[in-house]
Amino acid sequence: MNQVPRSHLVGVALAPVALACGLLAAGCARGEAHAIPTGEQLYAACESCHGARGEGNVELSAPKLAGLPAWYLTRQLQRFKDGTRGAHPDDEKGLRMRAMARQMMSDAEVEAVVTYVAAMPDVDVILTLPEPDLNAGQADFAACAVCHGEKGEGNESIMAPRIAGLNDWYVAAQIRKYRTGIRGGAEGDDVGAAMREMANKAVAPERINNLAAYIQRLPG
Amino acid sequence: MISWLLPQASTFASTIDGLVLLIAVIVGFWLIVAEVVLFGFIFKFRARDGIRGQYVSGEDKSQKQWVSYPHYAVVVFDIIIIAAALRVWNEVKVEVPPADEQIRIIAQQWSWTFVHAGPDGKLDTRDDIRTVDDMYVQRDRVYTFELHARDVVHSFSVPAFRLKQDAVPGRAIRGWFKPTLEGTFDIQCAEMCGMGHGLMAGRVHIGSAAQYAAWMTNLTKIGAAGTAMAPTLMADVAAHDHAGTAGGTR
Amino acid sequence: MTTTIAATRSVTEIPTGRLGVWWVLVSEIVIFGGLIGAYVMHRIGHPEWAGQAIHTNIWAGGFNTFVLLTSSLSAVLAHQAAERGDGKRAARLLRLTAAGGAVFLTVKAFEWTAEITSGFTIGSNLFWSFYYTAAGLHALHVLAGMVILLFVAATAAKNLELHRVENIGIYWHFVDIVWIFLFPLLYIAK
Amino acid sequence: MSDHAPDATHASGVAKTYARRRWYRSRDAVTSHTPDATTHVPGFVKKYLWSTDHKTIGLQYMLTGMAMALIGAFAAYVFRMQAAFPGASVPLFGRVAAADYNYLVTMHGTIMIFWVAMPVLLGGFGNYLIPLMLGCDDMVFPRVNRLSYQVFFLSSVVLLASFFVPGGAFGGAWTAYPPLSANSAYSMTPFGSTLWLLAVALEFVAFLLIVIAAVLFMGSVGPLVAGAVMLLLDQVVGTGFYDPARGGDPVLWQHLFWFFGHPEVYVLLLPAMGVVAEVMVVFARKKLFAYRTIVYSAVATGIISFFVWAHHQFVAGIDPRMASLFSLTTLIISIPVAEMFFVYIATLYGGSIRLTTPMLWALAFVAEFLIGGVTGIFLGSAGSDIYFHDTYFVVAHFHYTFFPIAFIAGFAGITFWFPKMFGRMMNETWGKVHFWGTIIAFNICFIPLFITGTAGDHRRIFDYAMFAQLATPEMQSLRILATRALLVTLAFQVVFIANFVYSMFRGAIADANPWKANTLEWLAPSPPPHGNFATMPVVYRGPYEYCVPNRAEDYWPQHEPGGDIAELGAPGGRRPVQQGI
Repeated sequence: MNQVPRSHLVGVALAPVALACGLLAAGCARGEAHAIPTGEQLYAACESCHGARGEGNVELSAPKLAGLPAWYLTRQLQRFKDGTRGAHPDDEKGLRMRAMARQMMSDAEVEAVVTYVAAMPDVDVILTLPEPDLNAGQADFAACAVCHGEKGEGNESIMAPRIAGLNDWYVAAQIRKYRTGIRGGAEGDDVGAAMREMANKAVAPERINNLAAYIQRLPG
Repeated sequence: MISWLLPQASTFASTIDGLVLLIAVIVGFWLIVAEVVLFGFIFKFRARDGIRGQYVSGEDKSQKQWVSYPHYAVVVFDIIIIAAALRVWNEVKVEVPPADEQIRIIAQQWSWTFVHAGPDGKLDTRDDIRTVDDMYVQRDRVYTFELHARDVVHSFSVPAFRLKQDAVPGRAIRGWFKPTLEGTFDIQCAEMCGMGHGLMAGRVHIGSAAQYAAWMTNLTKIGAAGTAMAPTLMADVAAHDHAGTAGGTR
Repeated sequence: MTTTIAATRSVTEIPTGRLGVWWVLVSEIVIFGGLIGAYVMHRIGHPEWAGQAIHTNIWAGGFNTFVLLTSSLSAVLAHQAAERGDGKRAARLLRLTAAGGAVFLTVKAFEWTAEITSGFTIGSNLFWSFYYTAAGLHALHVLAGMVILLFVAATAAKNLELHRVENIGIYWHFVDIVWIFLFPLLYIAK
Repeated sequence: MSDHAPDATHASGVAKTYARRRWYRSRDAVTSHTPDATTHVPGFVKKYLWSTDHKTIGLQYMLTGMAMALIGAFAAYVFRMQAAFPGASVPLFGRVAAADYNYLVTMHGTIMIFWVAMPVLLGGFGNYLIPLMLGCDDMVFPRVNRLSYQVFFLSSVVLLASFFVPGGAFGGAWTAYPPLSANSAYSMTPFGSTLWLLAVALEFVAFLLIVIAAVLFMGSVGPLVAGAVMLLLDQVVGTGFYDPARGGDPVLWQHLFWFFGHPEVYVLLLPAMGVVAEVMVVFARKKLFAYRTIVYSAVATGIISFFVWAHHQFVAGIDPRMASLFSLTTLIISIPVAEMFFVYIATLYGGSIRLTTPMLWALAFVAEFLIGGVTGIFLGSAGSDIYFHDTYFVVAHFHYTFFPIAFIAGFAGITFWFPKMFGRMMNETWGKVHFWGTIIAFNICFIPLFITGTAGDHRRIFDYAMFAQLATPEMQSLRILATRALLVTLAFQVVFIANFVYSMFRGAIADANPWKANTLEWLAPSPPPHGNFATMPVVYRGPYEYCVPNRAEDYWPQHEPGGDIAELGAPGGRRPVQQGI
């Protein structure tokens, strides 16, 4: 059979060789210099649940992240990783987040993704708890305001995060988890222990939803 | 063969390794024979000038025997392998020896919860010790386990034990193992269970009787808050943990 | 489409149209077989479903069985008429068959409305899931069969394509037979 | 089904059947078969959207399959890069999150089996070659055949669309075990999992419509279609067929899936073995050894394949005593399959082997599939499967079966029938470059995976950093080796694509029978016109009469009139079978 002209064959031959070299080089480079991806790239790991704008997803029990301060996000990610948070056998949702937090492999990666999330503009979330009594919520909030501020704006110096505008269902679930020790009950979690005490004192179980609904409506 | 790559940490690890070696020897031998014949033929009967192919229909007995005899060999070796495989299967999965200790394993997205029976050796009592992702067992004791899944299908796999069992929601699946080696080994989830499947890591810690007792004492101390929780509070959390997702989760 | 390449050829001497219908039916049998098999396995494992099955309307189901069987008879008669080359009569009988299907679906609609308003929906229990899935899939086949029946009747009335009368008849008998399996399994077995 | 075209014509045998029926319209009487491509050239739309020519449809299936293979290969490239270099940003993709990894492995599996192996082997070769080899002018239901491709194309579009929906593509593995696949709170892909299921269901419908798809496929896929309906209702309506909390059973799906899934392997293996047999006899210039044995073995394989499915579920929580039974049937199926391979090797005996590109692929199929076959014994034996289940050993095992089935046999077929399909030869030199590059790199890619699997590496693990015993540098270097070999394998496919495209337009002109083969497709012109043959061929002897003694030519086409083989003094001169395949 006829042979194809040589000049064409050289071109045909060079293409895969070049591609192979390129891909191999890419592979080798990755093997050695392990550059830290950008926060945006890292956030791909969070996006499936917490949403592209950090708006959260109630169906997956993923709270909104937008509007949370960097120090708090860093602290929580690290606590999920080391088992201070989300490692209680009864914390079904926390156990999911615990595995997810492992995707941020190094402190540098945690920092990068937190910087990205902290820069997200706050978003409004829909209310999920039915018919709350906001006056009762406001009354109970007085105890919270001591640390978290009148408008729920938070206070970094005493490790009180901004809570204004958080999802109502999330706040309610967290208060319940604090009360039972599912959150804040781990050994050596001082801030958590303090919060447990407050959660037990500040609000009666049947009034938790009111408080949570009130907190979600805070301007921050 | 596998023991070169991974320690044998349970009684049936060496049994399974032995079966694998047996199969490897049998099929390895036949694979090599087949490949050698194949490549031999390709070389011997390569096209050469002036030599024409032979006309062999392969329908006559005298010709067919060349595939029939290897074929009988396949049958014989299949029987040997099946016999060995089922013997091992029975030992590991069918015949459960009397238990020294009990443990409950609960899989969920994407963590393992282990319920250790505690000092009284019985499950579902107040001294049960629950841990997440870390399982503590004692060397040379027969453990029977009860495997549950909270949400989707998971698979409890301890390569060092050569043990694997799927956890199916709605079923309590029983099995056993007897650790023979002290140390810490990986627990993996071996069934795709969603986003965090690759991150669903656990560890099994095997210790001597003294070590085990020390672990249990320590765990009881630090875990007291979590495990001694009042049942009403528990129900409250469970109900509201889902209530938060009301309308979302079916 | 103006191709002159053969569309009918068969070593089995069966006209390809009929061959095609049988091919469809065999695929349908394994699909319904899988569904019914799964249902029977579950049913054996859940004797308590009998308590759900008493809420089905046996009279409506029985009447529907009667209607379907009757419509199959008119499909057979239509085939006979087509054999004789009487397209007009075949078309009439096919329309009658389709009417039987319509009665079947109407009864089914009332039956389901009653059941759903009494709170037995597709999600309420696995028995009802099977009930609505299997009967619903069957009803879709009835509906599709009716459309094809009317289409075939329209051409048959002009004395064209009379071989199709037999083919749609075969399909209609199949739909009938599936129902004969579903009726006792879903309604009668207590 | 109203496939009866008003303008259809038919062959004489059928005409007789219809002649007995008076109502049959007279204008359907016998007309002669005239290839009409010579008389008019259809426009683009007519040719590619509505053509009922089995060759056009076959090529469309094949090219779609090849395009989907590129997507499947890209997925493999991305997740292998992640496995080798976890956390790194993969060129052309970016950083691979856990969810990305899952949907990539899911899509790789789904695409390669349902959108590559099936369309290329069944839709492509089956469609293109079977009418030609049987000496027919087209498939039996040309318009249904056309519809099947349209449905298949739609299914591909649906599948690809699922990449772009909110939540992303489905990531619950190609086996889609519920409750993970049934409930979006677990899978976190509310739209992806439904689109995935829809696409797969459409794909099944497409293949149910191609009448050539084996009875094997039809018998096995039905229950899965029923299962898919139930899964769809679970996803969309909220029924609980697979939800244990409401009386359902997740294992039911596993039974339905594997009842289909395992016969599926043989649905694909048998056409691949057919392609290899056709290529081998031509280039060994040799009659197929013990033809009947192959036929019986193939039938036996098909039947037994319905009784082995639960070997995928040894550790899935089924009754352990059932495992013994399925272990037995699984090893039994190795008997006919081994027999077929012995026969293939025996066929080479006494041949005159020409190592052309298609022949290299065919021989490689035998050599590589043997490895896939024997490693299957480890998995079919219940005792050792406890350890190997869901490890990379399984991955390596089925790639040693499916790569030969879908790609090695596929390349054998494409390089062999290319002159028939396009009327031009492919370049042999570059064909061999492609062959050696692919085969060597393929082995270097998967042998390390046998080792990592034996050391306990589980499948679908996004990052081994969590597992102390797997995160060792030795294991990682094996993973990196496999990934680099994969890159080389992929790079060499560029040679094939270039050779394919170049030869299509500029290759040497091929005559009707460039390989001097016996079967009927080589009688038709290259490429054959719509309608295939000028006159319908008459078959005089079996397809494998090569090197018949006392005959000048070393081949003897089936359609060539001539004496009895026994008269020519062939040893054991049994009368050959008087039919095609």
